[in-house]
Amino acid sequence: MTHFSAMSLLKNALTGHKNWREQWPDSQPKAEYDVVIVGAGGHGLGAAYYLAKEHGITNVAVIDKGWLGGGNTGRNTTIIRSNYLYDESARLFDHALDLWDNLSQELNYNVMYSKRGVMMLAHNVHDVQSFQRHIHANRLNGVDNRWLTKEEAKAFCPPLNISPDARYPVMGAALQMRAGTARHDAVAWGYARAAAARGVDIIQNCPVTSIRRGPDGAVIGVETAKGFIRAKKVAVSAAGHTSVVMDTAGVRMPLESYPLQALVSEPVKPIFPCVVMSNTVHAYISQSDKGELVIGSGTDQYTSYSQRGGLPLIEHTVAAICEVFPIFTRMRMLRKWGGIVDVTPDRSAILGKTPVKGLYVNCGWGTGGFKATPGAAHTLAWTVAKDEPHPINAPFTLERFTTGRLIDEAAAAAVAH
Amino acid sequence: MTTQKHDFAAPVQIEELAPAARLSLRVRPDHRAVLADALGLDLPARIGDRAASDGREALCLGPDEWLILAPEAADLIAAAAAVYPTAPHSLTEISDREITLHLSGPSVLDLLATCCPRDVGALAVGRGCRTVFDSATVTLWRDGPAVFRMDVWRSFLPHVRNLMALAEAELATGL
Amino acid sequence: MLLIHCPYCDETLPELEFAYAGEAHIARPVDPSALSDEEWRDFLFIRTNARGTHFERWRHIHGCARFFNAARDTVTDRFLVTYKAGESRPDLTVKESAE
Amino acid sequence: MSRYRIPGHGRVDHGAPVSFIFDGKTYQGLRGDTVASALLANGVHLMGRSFKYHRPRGTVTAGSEEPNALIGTSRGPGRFEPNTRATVQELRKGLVTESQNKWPRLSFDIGAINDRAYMLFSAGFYYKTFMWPKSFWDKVYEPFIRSAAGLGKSPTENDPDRYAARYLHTDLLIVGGGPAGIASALVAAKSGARVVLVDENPEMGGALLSDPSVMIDGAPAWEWLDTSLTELRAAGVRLMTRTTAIGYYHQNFVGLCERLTDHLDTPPADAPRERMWRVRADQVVLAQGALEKPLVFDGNDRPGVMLAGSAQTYLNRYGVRVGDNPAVLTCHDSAYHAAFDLADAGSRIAAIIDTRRDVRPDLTDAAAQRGIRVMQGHTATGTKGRLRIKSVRVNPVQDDAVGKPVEIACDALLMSGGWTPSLHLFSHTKGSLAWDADSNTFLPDRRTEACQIAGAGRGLWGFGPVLEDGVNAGLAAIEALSRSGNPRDLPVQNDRLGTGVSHTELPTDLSAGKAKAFVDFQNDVTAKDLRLAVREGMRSIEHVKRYTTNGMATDQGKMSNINGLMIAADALAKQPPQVGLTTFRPPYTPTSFGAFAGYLRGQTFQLTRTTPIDPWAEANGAVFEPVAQWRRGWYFPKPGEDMHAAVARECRATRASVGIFDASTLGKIEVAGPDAVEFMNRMYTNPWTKLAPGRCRYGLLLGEDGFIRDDGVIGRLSSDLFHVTTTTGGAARVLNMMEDYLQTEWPDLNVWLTSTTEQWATVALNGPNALALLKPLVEGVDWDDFPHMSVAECSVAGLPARLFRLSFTGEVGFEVNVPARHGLALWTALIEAGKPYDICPYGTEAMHVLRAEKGYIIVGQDTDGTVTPQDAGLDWAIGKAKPDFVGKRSLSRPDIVAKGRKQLVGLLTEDGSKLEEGAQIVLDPNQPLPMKMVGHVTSSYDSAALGHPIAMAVIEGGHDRMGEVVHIPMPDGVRRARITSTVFYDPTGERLKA
Repeated sequence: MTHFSAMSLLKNALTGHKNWREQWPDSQPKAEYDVVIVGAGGHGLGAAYYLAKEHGITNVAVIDKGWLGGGNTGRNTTIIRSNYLYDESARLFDHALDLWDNLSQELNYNVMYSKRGVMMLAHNVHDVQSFQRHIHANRLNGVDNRWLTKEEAKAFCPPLNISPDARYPVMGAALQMRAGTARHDAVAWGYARAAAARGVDIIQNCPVTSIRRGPDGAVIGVETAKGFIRAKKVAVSAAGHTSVVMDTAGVRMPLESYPLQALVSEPVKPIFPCVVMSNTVHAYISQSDKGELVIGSGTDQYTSYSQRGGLPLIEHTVAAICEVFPIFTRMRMLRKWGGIVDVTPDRSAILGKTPVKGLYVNCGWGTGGFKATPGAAHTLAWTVAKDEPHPINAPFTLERFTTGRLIDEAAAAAVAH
Repeated sequence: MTTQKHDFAAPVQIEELAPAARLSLRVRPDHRAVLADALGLDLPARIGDRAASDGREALCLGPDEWLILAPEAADLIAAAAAVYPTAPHSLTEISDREITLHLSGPSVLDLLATCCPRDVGALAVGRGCRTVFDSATVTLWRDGPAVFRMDVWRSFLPHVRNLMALAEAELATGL
Repeated sequence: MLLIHCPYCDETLPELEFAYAGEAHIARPVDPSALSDEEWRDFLFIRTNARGTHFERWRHIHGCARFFNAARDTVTDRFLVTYKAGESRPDLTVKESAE
Repeated sequence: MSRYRIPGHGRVDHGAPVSFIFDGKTYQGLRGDTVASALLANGVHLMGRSFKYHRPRGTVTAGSEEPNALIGTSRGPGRFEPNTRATVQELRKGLVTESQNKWPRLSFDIGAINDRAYMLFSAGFYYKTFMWPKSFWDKVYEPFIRSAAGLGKSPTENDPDRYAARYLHTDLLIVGGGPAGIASALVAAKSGARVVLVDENPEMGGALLSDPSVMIDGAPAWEWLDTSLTELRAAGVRLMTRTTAIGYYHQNFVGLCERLTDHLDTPPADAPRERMWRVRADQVVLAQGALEKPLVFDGNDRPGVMLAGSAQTYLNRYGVRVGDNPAVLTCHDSAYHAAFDLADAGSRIAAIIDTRRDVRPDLTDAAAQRGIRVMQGHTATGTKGRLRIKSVRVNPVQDDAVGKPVEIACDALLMSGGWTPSLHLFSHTKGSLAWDADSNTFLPDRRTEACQIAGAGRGLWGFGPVLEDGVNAGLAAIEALSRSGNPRDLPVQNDRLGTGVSHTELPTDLSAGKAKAFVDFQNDVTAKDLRLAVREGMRSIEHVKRYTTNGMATDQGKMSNINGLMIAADALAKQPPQVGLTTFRPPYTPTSFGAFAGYLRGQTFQLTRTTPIDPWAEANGAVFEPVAQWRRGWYFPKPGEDMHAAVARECRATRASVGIFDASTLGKIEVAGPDAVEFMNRMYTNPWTKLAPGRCRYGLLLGEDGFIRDDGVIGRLSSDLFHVTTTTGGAARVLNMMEDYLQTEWPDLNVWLTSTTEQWATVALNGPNALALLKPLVEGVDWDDFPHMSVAECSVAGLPARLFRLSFTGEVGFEVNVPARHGLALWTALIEAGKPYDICPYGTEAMHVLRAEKGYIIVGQDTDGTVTPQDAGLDWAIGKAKPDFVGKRSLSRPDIVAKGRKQLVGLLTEDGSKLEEGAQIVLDPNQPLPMKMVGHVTSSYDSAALGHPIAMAVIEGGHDRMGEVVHIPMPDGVRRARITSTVFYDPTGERLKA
């Protein structure tokens, strides 16, 4: 693996960039692996990387039906934060945040993790109560998150409209300063390159058609478009398609897949210094390094795998942005796209073991999967390697839907992830 | 009730009508005839169809739901109560739940097309429907090619009127 | 925006008049107390989440207000058929839409 | 007269000069000009700077696909927009424009040093560096990258303009008003179908506007165009210009953005700037034509280098010659016609450089007649000129061997790399494309929607074939509408048919590594960037695109996608379809946020519901708070009072005498029918069978998961009739939930639900004097049989009423429901009658305090969707004998019956200080972070009645910890609080019995 640095860039520049090598090979499947990971998004590639790096398990394949990073990893609005209410969530997302902090250096790939601060707007008394509850809980969990008056919020994000006459006046905001954004593609590519360098096979354009189990019920491998691949362990990390894959192993999941849309504006010079989320009006916005305003929408009402989504939702999302940031009505939408998000009944992830021996799952992130990428990948690798829960992912079991021990952030705070 | 002055130059005229008795009738189809007799009013079976007789009007809104307008409610309620034992039903007065707008003028379909996603033009004269105007559920009665009544839940009315005011101004510009 | 045929109004109308109401044909158990925790979980939470033909419920919330059933292809979002609440799952072997 | 304008030529109005400003300088143009055509008429080619290298750029195209000529446009305060395409913006009086992404000025831009160091800024360079030292990313590197990027400046003022929206239902929507679209419309209109024809340009005609030389149906092109449009208007076809089909959604739902005022000198007041049309069409014809491809060679981005077809457009449509001696570089016949038209208009064509050895003799002859030198089998290997092209470097190519170069002087270079069918909308539908090896283009294949594709969009070339195809598409569409139509013959004379070949980079004798051969002009993506991406392992076009940003500029890849694909495929030694095509995504061209927002702005952004009593509250100085969709009176401050003082006074007055409260927002549902009681037993946790008519009961509603969803007092008016009240926010949700169970689980029940929330206005009276105040106003109530928790139909203040005796304050209380139209009358009557008792209107905040003093919960504040009845201390509300009710089964799940669940309790601080709502509770305040939290404060108020603050909280095992002390660590120190009952005031309920 060529080490990336300003030096290597300069050196290659002088030789016309002819000597760069491929960042990961286009592998063909071997007959057998210790671990097969289904889904080559940030989560799956990351898990492979940590299996190799921290557990010495390098006979690993990451298999994807399309191109790596082509799913939600490359389709989300790249918001990263950890100011969640419940201890379980706060620990998981804060663990991810710690990993984000060094990810560029760790992977020798600049994922452009930008600690611009994520500000969540309170528009009514209920929001204020709920955010205060978050802030207090975060403080005692050692997670940074503080209350801003509406004037402080305006100072932090000048385009913000704090007029009391607004339909949803801003009453204040919760700010997590450590939070921010990262370059989504770079996360997938960085993990892919680092994993491949440690011997992991990345097999693209190879749909997994089913998971096969042996007579004792344990996993023995996966059927794919390129034939059967034997595996001692299989970890499914296929986002919106997880329930389809798990079904082939006879595991029915508490998941539903919904279309989620996002859009960007034409690029402009720096105008928007942070990330702002308003769950009351459903507006999520930041500005990319390229200058585009990156705007997230809510999910459409019906389940779907079409990656399309409808116009009315986009109209409401853009209207919400214009309501909170009226200076943007003359900005133009450049591009709108859709992803498929898998949602659990309590809107928290399922991360770890399954009833099937040798089968592991990482799913149910809803609209909040990107921010968890390193944390989910890191703890999943642990669980796969040791066949036991990591203290941080232990609460995120399938069993909780039987026992009733849900981790319902949304119900608890009406806060979308 | 504020009633807007007629302006026959305007592309649309919007008036609030004075309140009349309005009732929601819910009854199983097999008891429909009994109630029709009791109320002295035909109850059409097809959703969207209307019937009228001596000042009373009925609009079928659902398989077991009729909206009934009348000069006053009391004797309708009494008449229905009389057949309740044989034809159980629910007849609820909702005279004050909605306020009715009278919409007319050459551009009335354009006005409705600003916020009604369904093809209102396809609603035949003499029929009606429950639909949505922006985010407000409304009941539309088409009384003529360019004449509608719209029942709007009381608290939604200011929002509906605000939107209609924007549309009126826009239509007046001819753009 | 989808176009949805309401089996009660017998009209094909814009999605904005309707509200999605989750997977269809998940009947509430007659005697929930007789169910094991696992069976109750399945009723509460386990969903088919079909990729392809999905049986689901909609409500004509801004219309006749009826709940009804639909079979929709979740890959194309196209409705294959809609039918009244209480009617049993139609046979779609002919209609089954390929991806 | 502008030097490059040809008097009388084109479709502009030569009698109507329009002046405008570009970068501070005033220019003259004509009515009908775009900013680009007017600047070109003045000899100005330099219009912008590129994204990364800040290279000087001129206009490449004459349409909405323009990647380079992006300008800021403005019309007074609040009316500035960046990144406007100069090729689209029509001139209007007083239009002020400016170039972008340059400093200090367009002709001398410091940022252009990036261009010198371009070897460093190779594809994906930023992934490889800026990592050390770590802290520099946020502080130094990222700010640098950001300020360098971004093209234009964002608006900074609120936009005074309006935006509109309209639904449109039609039989046939035709997208594209060129020959194919018009031909479709002509045949479809005859069938009587409702037809809508849209085009993004200010006038219909498409390619006909750029190429008037053909004869159609015996008439000159423009004459045929006029008569055809007249015919369409007469047939009732809706012709929409300046209207872009931005997106093609499910089931022929198409979004159109109509630009209404940006071209007007002075728009009418109230006129919306843009309107979003939401079209539902039974059939759609896509006739979007084709886009010309640039050629990829060193220096192909120099101002003056533009597409040949665009030069032809500037000439024929705007009467503008783009140069005095342009050279032409092509691999397609079409460019010859551009050359001929310009030559005939007085330009001296420096040369036609054709990469092909063999060219149709009729073309070379026609060139010879005009004295134009044709260099067949030649390539271009470079251009010169700092801010405008001065010469092009041309070499012969013999079997891939590039020969000696010659310099050819020119002041413009017109290039044509062939044509690409415009299939953006088609791919929005996920319709599949098939690669056509002969034409080296993708053509439409499998359709997913009810649509036809016509004309150049199907790879056809020449007006004859395109018109015929348009006719056929129109016929196919009306047939699909089960209407009948007749074919129409539209013969074309002197048609300009043509073919061509296609290239990756043009062959060159210079080191490819040094060449700046641009593929994506705006994003400065060169051919070698694409090859580098492939070398680094990017094998799918999606990866290549994302790694290089090719096709991600504001032209959405219209100029660059196909060239990028061809080069990537070449680098991978694959066929283009194996490498794939990046999906086109809506909108077709960048579309203003305002157009999407439409009417949903300001006060019409989302509805605000108000009660019949709201006008009184407004007039009496209420401060309001938004609750769900409603606005409610929060408190009623007297002059000089702050919130705290007002709320304390309202609470005191209510407990001392009587308070009045607008409760109209409470949800109300009439549950009627013989099975009403059975239905209530199944829905609510409580038992209802024994509730006598005329009595009320507190009802608790769970979700099937066992958690509290809603609550409210429910009155039984008769054996078959219940008056259910819900929370303000829960009204719609509860009714929907009830209908769901009734319609789909228990259709056998004879019971019906009707929302009466807005039928009734509800006024609450509470306080020791409430009864005394009310009694004289009430008729039809037997007071001897009207205890607490009773309901009666009666009259109050002469109004028909439903009177509830209940209390949410612990005082004697009533809720008077009257028909909504009388709500205000009732309120004022009670205020009047209450004067002797110093009646005090109170708002939602006082209501919260008063109920908290009694330990009554607010669903959504003291519960949060994870709280069971036991957790909330509401076991008493559960009908233990009932076999089942919604949510019952979930209450016996392992974790729900487990010890240590968070339970609702009261809290009193030891130092008498007020706790913060949301404050977290711990048992050991001295533990390190992260602390083990056992609960949080759900409600906290200063209690005027008790003289000290009170709080409610959920605490693990709280019900077994009565009297224990817990700790609340706050930033400024730890509070100690003792766990108490939630009932702080009048625990025995004496006051209710009054």
